[in-house]
Amino acid sequence: MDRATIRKEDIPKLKGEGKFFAPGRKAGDATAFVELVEEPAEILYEYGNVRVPLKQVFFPQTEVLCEYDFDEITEVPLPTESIVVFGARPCDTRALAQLDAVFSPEYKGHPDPYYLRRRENSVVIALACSLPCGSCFCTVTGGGPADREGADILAHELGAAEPGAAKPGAAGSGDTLLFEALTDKGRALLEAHGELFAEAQAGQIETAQKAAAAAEAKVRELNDLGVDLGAELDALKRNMDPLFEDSRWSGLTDSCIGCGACTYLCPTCYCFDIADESRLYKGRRIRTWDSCQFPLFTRHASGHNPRTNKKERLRQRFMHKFSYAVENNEDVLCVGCGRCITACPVNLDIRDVIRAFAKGIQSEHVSQ
Amino acid sequence: MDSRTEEIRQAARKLFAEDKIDLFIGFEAGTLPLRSRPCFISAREAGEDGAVERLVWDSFCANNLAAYLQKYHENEPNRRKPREKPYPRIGIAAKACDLRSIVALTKERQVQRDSLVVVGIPCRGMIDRRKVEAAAAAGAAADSAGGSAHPGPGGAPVEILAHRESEDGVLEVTLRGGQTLSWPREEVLQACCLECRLPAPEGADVVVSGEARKPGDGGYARIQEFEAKSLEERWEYFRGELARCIRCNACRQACPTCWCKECFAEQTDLKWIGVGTEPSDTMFFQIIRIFHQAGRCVECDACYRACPMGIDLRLYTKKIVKDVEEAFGYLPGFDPEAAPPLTTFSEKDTDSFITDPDKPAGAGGDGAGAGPAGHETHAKGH
Amino acid sequence: MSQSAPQHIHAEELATVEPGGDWHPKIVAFLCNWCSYAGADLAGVSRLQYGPNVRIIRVPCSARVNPQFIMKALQNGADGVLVSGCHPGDCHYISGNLVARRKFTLTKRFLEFFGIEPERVQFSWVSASEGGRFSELMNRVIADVKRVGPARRLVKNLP
Amino acid sequence: MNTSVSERNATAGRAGNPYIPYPVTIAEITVENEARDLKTFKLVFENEEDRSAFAYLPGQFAEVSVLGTGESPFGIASSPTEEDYLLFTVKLTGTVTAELHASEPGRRIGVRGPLGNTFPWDRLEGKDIVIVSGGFAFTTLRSAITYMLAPENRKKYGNIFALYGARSPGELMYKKELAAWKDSQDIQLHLAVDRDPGEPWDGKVGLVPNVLRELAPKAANAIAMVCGPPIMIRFTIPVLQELGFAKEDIILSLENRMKCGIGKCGRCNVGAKYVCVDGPVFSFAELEKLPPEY
Repeated sequence: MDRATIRKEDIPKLKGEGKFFAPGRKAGDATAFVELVEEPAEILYEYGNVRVPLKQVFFPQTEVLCEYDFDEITEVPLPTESIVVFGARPCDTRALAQLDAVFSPEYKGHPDPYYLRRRENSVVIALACSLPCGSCFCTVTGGGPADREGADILAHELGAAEPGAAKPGAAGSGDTLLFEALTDKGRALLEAHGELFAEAQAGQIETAQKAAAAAEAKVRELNDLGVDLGAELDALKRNMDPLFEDSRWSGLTDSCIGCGACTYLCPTCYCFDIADESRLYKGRRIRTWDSCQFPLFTRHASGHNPRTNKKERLRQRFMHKFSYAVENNEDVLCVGCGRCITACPVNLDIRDVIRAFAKGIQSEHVSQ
Repeated sequence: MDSRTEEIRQAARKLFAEDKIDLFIGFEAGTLPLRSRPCFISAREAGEDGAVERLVWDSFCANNLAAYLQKYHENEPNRRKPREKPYPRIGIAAKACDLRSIVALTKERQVQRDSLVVVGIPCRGMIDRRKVEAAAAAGAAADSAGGSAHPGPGGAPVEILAHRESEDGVLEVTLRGGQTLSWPREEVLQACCLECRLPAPEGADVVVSGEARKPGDGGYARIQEFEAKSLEERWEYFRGELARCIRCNACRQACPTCWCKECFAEQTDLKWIGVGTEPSDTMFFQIIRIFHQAGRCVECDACYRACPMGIDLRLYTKKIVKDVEEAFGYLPGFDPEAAPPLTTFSEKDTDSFITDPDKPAGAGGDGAGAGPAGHETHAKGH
Repeated sequence: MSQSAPQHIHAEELATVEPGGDWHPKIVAFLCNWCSYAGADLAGVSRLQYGPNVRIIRVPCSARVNPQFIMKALQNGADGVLVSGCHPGDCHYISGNLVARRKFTLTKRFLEFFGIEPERVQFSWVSASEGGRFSELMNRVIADVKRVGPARRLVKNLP
Repeated sequence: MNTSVSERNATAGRAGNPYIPYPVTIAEITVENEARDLKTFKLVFENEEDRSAFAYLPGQFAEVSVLGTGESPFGIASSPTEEDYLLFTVKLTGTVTAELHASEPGRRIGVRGPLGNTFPWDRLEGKDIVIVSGGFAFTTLRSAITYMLAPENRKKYGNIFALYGARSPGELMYKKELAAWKDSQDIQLHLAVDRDPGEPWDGKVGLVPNVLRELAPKAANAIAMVCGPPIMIRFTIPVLQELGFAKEDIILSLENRMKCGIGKCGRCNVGAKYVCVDGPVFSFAELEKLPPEY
């Protein structure tokens, strides 16, 4: 069974023995902060995207690596619980695929056991995006509102509103979802819960495909940045490196205040710190999210800092995403979710950076 | 757009033409609705077509631009030789709160006032985009029979595609789906603007025309209300808000008067707090961060606006402002001569918080600060 | 529960301790070198009785005490913090304690505003000749802290 | 460029988890200089299987882990031919190094590694070796020299020339080894101090690049390995080029702030290269192509 339909009310029943994550509202936030929460009763269907990206589930902000008492280490057992994620937007699952690559043993020779263990025990159900927002540019980075990468199952809302429909009231009003299993793990989940699913009708599949195509057209219309990064990896590789010395960086980064909102809320940013915290001789070693935007990130103990100012740090963020990752990973480390744009206190916009360099990236391509 | 946009552009043009500044910091149109963003124009760029024309002034110029100045006017106490290059001369479009921050920074020698040309803007208040989003969500829900609005990015309840401000003070927004809603701007202004007691900049070098809004009452009543709550309630509010903190430091970075070169949170020789999200660490950070603003905070709410998680700590910034004013009669204003309250003292300062074993009342109750709650706990103890 | 409050303890465990029962709070006292520390010394030399719960940290002047010290003590599991210096006007450095007084006025009010019990963090003035006052002060603080029970807020949860 | 970590299938940490250090004990602490801010720590593995899992070659580094304080990366100063222990020479700089310097023999600490690439041992075979070093960056070169001078290895390499400079005679490390090498026919060791030391001194006087120019080792069929402070490197490379060394034949070792040491945490990158896995050893030709962020 590769394609099947399920009623929205049955979604919580997909929860296995372990944890279940779905978009929800975190209590007490007047500004509609949405997080993937463990409470399956209140799944949120109407959301542009959740504020905190999916990486949080597999790469939590704080992870205990080990505990110690004086000089005796106690390893913290690797996570064993199974995880089902429902309702991640395809941009977030695409980001997950990129994190998979970084944390895999093939990347630079070592595995990251914490992340990998959680991923092994997880089934990720993406929910195709029918409601792209003004800051969405997934199509520019090689993804799309119904992208399949990184997900085990791609779900479509049947009867969701056409993007930009005159009447917003219809958004997500359908109570049936179409599931497309993309991996063996996805198929296994469908089979394990066979009683919840009905066979998909050809009409339903067509509806889903139409909605996906319409959403994609919508994103392209909203954000045509003059370049298709995903399609031009070779050009990127050749043309980003010389941009390191480009004089425009300082202008593009003048307004940066040096916080880490963009990187912490980025679904693909994975840099971390390792620190000990203890009382007397007893404590734990943790790893936490860290940000290349902080001066301390690269400062040597001697005081020397390879990246002393915010221009260099911001350039690092963009070069990592659009150049270094392409070289190391064969992919752009950006999925176009737009979180860094909306989260930035000074509205520093990654799209401006892409637009500014689009010509330089593309020139070779165009001349061919 | 505010009619004063053109005046600001002219002021900038004139300053560049007369070679009085090397850089102008103002606002330009943002890339998102309900946003304008900081804009930097160098003397070199100013000659180019359309450079100065980027400058705008509207109800979304909320960022406190004073936060950028320290970088240019670095105070170098350990410098042995005199500075070779003079400090860059900077023109800055400043609301009253920006200017108050500039004054605070000047007093602490973080900004060279002589090298600044302040273009003061009598402030009509800035619009709170979170208020607008909430109002739009409510409006959309009430309007469309039975349906709900198209949600926005990052958890916003509604997606606003465009906004328009009329000269007579009405904000109109267009939602995805074509619906339009409008409010008198007074209804969607930031709380800090509604409560602002000093909306007119004093001591600016150039002042653009127009009346500032009527001064507000400072909003201390909100603090008194919170003080009246039980310790438990106050703690729960704090704990609840900070549960969302991701330690991105946006609050600190956006704050114009958080100028330490090395934040206590990042000192490594003596590690004050951990790097993770353990609640006591985030609490420690915020308590001390806000405490460090005693006598500096001008309640511009930059920290609140900057928070990507929507954590609301405005009560605490106001509390520290209120306590400083009540205890020491100091409000960070426009007077560059007024000594910051924690750099000085008076022999008449209060001793009311002191535990005096010779007096029976005892135990820590500083009635002035804790309000009834302090006594309440005390009573509970018996 | 042992004689002294445990160094690392979870909030739930603490809640099981009966306030005012067998539990002995741990109190950190920052004492200025010139007055309060000498006062504590005099209390000892005079064999005045006060609770054994106090860990004294000597500082050159009460103005040396940064609110971060107080926060750090609470984070590390102190049930109470006392800061004491010379009486106003008697500062060895002329005005250190007067500057400190402003800082402490705000600290005291601010911490209470967050929801930290007023008994937890206290400030006082004790001179070098006031051994009796010091022992009374300590007993007062210990009694206050015992009344509000073990610290839970701001204590860092560590293994 | 060299033997990559993955090829040799290193596990880096206990139980296959690269973040968990192997337990080791400080067996001996040697103060290396007059300023007493350089100490060499001799570490002994507690478990035999850890010792054999920790298979390394000169040029690599490891994360030394002091529980409660943290971890710091240090170049391995011992050679794999010294089978029973690891050596790390540590300069007193930050919190971890302070804790190490305050330690006594017998303290149990941790080590994660071996990490990073090695000196290009395949390429070095059959070549003359020119070693240029200044200050305490000599550590991994001590490892390299010890490795090459081991009887089973010596015949693989041609002439070995080593120049090692420091501010003053008291700042030269590894006094015992230096004395042995001075008497050895297998290596031409030259020592230098920056200024006239005002005490009996039979070595050279002058800055390392100048002494190197004066000694002028032959570049033909030779590879140079250079470790030292950035300022020394900057002035040494032109001298080597004058002497005829090609950019590919000048081998350098970088350091950057590190946390994980296994290419994940993202902070030690220089362009697309990570010092912790793609380095720390780079040729000058490789470095020239990278942005100057180190």
